[in-house]
Amino acid sequence: MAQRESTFVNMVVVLFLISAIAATALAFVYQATKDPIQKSKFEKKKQAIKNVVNDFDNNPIEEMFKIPVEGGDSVECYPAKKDGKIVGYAVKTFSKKGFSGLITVMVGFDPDGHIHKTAVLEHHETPGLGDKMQRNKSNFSKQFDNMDVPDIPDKDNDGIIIEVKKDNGTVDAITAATITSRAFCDAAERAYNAFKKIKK
Amino acid sequence: MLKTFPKGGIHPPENKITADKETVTLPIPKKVIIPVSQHIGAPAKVIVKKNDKVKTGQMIAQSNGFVSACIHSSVSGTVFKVDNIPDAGGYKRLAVVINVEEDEWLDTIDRSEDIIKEINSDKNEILKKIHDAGVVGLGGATFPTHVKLLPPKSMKPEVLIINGAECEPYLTADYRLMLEKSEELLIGIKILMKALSVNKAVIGIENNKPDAINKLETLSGNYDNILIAALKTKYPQGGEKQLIKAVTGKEVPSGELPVKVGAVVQNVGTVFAVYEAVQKNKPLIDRIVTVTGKYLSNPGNFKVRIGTSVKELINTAGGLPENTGKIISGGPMMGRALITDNTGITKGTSGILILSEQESKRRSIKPCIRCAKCVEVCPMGLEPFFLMALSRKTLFEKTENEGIFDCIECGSCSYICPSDRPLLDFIRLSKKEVALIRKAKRIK
Amino acid sequence: MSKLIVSLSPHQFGSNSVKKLMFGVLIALLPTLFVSVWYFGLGAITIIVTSVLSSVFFEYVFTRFLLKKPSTISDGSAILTGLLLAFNLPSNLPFWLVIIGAFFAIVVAKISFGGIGSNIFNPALAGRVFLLISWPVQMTSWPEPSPLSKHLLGYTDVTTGATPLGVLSEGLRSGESATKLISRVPDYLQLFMGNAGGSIGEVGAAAILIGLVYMLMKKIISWHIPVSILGTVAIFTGILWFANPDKFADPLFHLLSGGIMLGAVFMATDYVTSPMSKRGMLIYGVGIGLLTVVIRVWGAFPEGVSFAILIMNAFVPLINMYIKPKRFGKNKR
Amino acid sequence: MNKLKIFTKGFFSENAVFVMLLGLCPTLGTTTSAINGLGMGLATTFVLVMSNIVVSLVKKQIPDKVRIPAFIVIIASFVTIVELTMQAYVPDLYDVLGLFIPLIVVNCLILGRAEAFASKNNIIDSVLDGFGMGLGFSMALTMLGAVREILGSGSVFNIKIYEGDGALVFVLAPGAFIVLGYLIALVNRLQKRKSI
Amino acid sequence: MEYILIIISAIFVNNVVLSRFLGLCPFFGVSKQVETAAGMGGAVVFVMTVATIVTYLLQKYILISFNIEYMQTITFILVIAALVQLVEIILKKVSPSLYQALGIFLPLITTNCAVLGVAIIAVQTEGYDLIKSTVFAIASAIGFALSLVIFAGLREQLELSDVPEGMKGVPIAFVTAGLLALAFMGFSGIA
Repeated sequence: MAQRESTFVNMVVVLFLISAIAATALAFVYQATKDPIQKSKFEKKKQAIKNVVNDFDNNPIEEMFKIPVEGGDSVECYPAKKDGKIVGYAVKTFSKKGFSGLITVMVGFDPDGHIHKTAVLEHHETPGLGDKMQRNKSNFSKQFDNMDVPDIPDKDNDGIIIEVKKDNGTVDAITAATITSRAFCDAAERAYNAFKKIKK
Repeated sequence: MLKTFPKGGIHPPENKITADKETVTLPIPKKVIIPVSQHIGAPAKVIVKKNDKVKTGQMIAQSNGFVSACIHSSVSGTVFKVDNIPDAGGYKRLAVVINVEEDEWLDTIDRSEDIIKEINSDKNEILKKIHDAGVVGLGGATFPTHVKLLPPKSMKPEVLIINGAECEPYLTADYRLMLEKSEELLIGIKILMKALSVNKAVIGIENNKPDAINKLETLSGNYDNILIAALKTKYPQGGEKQLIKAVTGKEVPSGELPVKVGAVVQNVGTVFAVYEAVQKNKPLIDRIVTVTGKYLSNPGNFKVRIGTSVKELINTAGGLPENTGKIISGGPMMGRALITDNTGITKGTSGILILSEQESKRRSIKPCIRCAKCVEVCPMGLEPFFLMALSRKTLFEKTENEGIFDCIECGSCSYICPSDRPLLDFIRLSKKEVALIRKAKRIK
Repeated sequence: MSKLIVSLSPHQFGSNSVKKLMFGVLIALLPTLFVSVWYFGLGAITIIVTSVLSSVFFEYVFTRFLLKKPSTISDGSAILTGLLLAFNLPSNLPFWLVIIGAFFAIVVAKISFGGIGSNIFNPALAGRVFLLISWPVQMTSWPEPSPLSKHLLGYTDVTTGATPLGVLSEGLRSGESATKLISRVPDYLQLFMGNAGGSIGEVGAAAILIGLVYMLMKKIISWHIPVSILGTVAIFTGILWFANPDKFADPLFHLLSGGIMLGAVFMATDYVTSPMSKRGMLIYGVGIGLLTVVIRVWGAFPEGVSFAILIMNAFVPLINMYIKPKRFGKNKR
Repeated sequence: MNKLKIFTKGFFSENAVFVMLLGLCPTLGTTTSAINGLGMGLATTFVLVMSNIVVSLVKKQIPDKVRIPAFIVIIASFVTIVELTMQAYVPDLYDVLGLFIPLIVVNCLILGRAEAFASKNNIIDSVLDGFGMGLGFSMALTMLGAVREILGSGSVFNIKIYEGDGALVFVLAPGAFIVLGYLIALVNRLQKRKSI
Repeated sequence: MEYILIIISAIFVNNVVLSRFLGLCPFFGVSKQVETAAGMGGAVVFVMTVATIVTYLLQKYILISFNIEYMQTITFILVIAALVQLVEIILKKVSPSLYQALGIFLPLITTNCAVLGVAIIAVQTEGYDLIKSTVFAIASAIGFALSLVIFAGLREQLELSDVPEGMKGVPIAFVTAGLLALAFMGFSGIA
């Protein structure tokens, strides 16, 4: 079979056919992967919540509600329940005080106000410095595990409880990354303030 | 503040060993070799043949074209041969060899020591006499003087600048001349001013020659419109364009003649030759040559007949030292290394410099560290390191835009380079290549 | 008569050599060396010795066996790179990091390009920035300085402090006023003498200025680069300070703190990586000054001199291409 | 050319990255670790093989003048398929590779092979070519990723090799350029030695 | 202020070439001379801006409204390819001089992943609106042009120096790019 001539009709027909086939094929693949994609996104979020609160059996993502915080923003709050009983809250909080851009953190609370665990969701901090707030990179975030927030004294009476030691708080800052440490505390504090509102 | 050119320049050790040595007249040699091309331009046409008898001062080759100069016999005797003889650089060139017999001068030449102040010749006569006497620039460039005195009609000379800078280390010929022949110089200047119809002349002298400045300053009181400018000692102060800039503050545009800014420059040696040509009818048959070098036993300034062999001159100065490495015709910065001492003094020989082997050795070339010292010292505002880099990678065309033809080859860049890179060598190479490329283009 | 040597003019050469120039710079660095040892003691000595020795070693090995060229260590440029690298490091840096830094400086930033004269970026600074990005924690913990008389050849105090610029940068981010912050760092006389935290060679403006005067006198460098850098920093920070003294520190603070002095006098003036023409040098200097202030005031790094110089190093070929020296006989347009 | 040579030339003598310098953006952008490099390499290989197959099958049907747009549509379709599939089944890798997955479409390697090889050869050779080139590309990416991971984080394929942090630079942009530069120099050297 | 941040970020902090690894083929391919680099830079500024505007509109008014976002890759690349052709034809007719200057670079731009990359970043990753997308595209392209011209200057200088045999050409170009990227890291944190 010889090469098809480059006549106008041929070109249009061929291109159209190829595009049509491609579009059909893609539509098919899209349909086939739609549910798995949804599911994997959902699982990811659920995993993030699971990482920071006690074991639950409900679907916190469906029960998510928003809590307004200072500055006109709001944070997302995911209640975790087991057998219909609240076993904790995961608060998706943030801080704008980071070195470069927004830091998003998931903070899990036990019903009594203890922080259960924390997990950094997104950040753009300096590699090797600020990114040490991630759990797998240093022990910094482990300080927040089981932190008894209501019992922390506010030494300098500035109304802020979760602070680094430099600011009269209790948290050891990451070496050479005080700013990121402060931002992390800021995010946790924001989550705690939101949590207090839930409790009311 | 002393006048000088504003950009670039270096200050090498002056080494003016012979500054205090009065000029000594060298005995007449037994044989002279007189090349017919001792000037820039067309070689002169030989008008004598073998076995002809010639007198001292007799013309033996005639100017052959507008830019050319006449050649005269510097001795009396018999023409031994007219032949191609290797010159100082080793190239064979046409020369007249004369065996000396007696010292019989042409009667037209006034050989007395009397100073003739009165200028009787008019402008045209002056020009003709200069032409007939074969006067060329004695600073080293050897450009025929009468041509320089006839600038293109569109440009009008305004000032005559006399180059007494003698910025090359070691050389003292001009200095001695200024001290010993001050009066003649001033008359020569007057003659040139008349020839050029300018009413201002400035003698530029570097301030490492205070006696010369003082003497000329005192004497110039008797002459109108001749000024002395003391210049800062800086090489290449004697470069034509640099001197004009230093004295007048004007810059000769790239690729133009100095007369574009109204300046005509003549070397002091030339001025003296003009004096002799016009007032004494004496053609250019001798000149003052500094024979110098740190290891020479009797360095000095000598009045030498053109054509005398370098060997004879060196012998008078104490003979060639054991450790001789280089014999240089001219100064250490722009002079040419001779391949043999068996060659004649020409009109352009301002000095013979003997360097020891130690001094002659070039140090090994190290990588360019881009210190920019060559850019700093280049009096023409070029970037020698860049020209060399381009030329090393054979990107010759590019050097044209970088102003390679503005280079006056003063050697300041090679002198200053801490990595001992032969910058000027590569610039010369590129100049040659670009000239070839230009020529090829023209042929197309 | 032995054979005459024939070569093209010139026949006489200056007494300058690369070696002389490099050792000239080394001499100019002596006061700074003294200050750094005075305040940082044995730590400084360890770093300097490690850095110089490993730089020379890498230079020798890689030129001889990889480039297969004759060794260039005798010209002193590797010693200089090593010393300048050391001056840009904190005095308690582990010695193996110093060796890695020297490796990067000499092998990656210099020998890979062809050795002395061919490199594009300042090797010492490339090494320093490489270390800073790679090991930010170790590179930003600064031991407190204490005069030699106090620590008597012991290692410097383990307590680490912040550099004046670090204090400023961090404080401003948490909303404190510049005036208040400056009162917390050593006063200007202390900064001038070198009694402040920082890299071992960047403290002590006085010693660096002595070196500058020496190099200017010996005509090793010209004034253009240091003056244009320092001038630009002074003017730019002056304007900012004038506009809002609460948010910006005053020019004198900026000039005396951090590595600006060391950078302007010894790093930016590196022959190989700076422009060739005087006007080019001025543009280069102004660029470094502006970038330094921009990075210091708005960037993530409290100190920006190293980056500013490296960035302007990259502009040098363009500067050389378009900013030519004024040619004789070419009219100004 | 025999089949073996068609298959193996992409490994070394015509390696896309080290020799032909094709597909540099994903090469540098995704090789922060060996596993990421491998992932990107395999994704590219898939697209390369599939587009080679399709192009080789339909080559006679496509008029010359619309060759390039047609190829682009074919390639883009497979890229989208890879994109959706990865999103569904390996979401973590998808997140890491991010922007560079849709950018496979402008990887000159793929269009280059379609144009230079598949449109001129039969299907079996085209598959072999695609596989060879793709594996060579994957190999290069894995190698680069491994070196960067070792130097930058002290591990390879997430297995710790030495204690402590590596030189972070190698995980970041500057390190990518520098490591690739030296790898290319090394490959050049080896190749030269081989040819002598 | 927001726009200034976008501009600074796109030119210096997240430079397309030195930090995002986009457009590397032309970055290494067309950087041997400053003049051609500047020409390429100009062409990219032009195409990238137009491409981002067109793809933005396409995404917003067609792909999203018809819920066929999965067609993004395929439509974007076709739009860019068509656009480059169109620009070439128009330039040829309207401004032959500009065509002369940019003409040879235009076909190369189709496979410049920076164009597609920036379009995707603008409409998807960052989710900018039309004006921000345009500003972002122009700034990114300027960032590309800037790094390209600097790099070309560096390579021209390297041509004149004695790079060791093994490092000559591509390897030293990469190392240089790496050091340049290292220097540009100084801008981090500005925006």
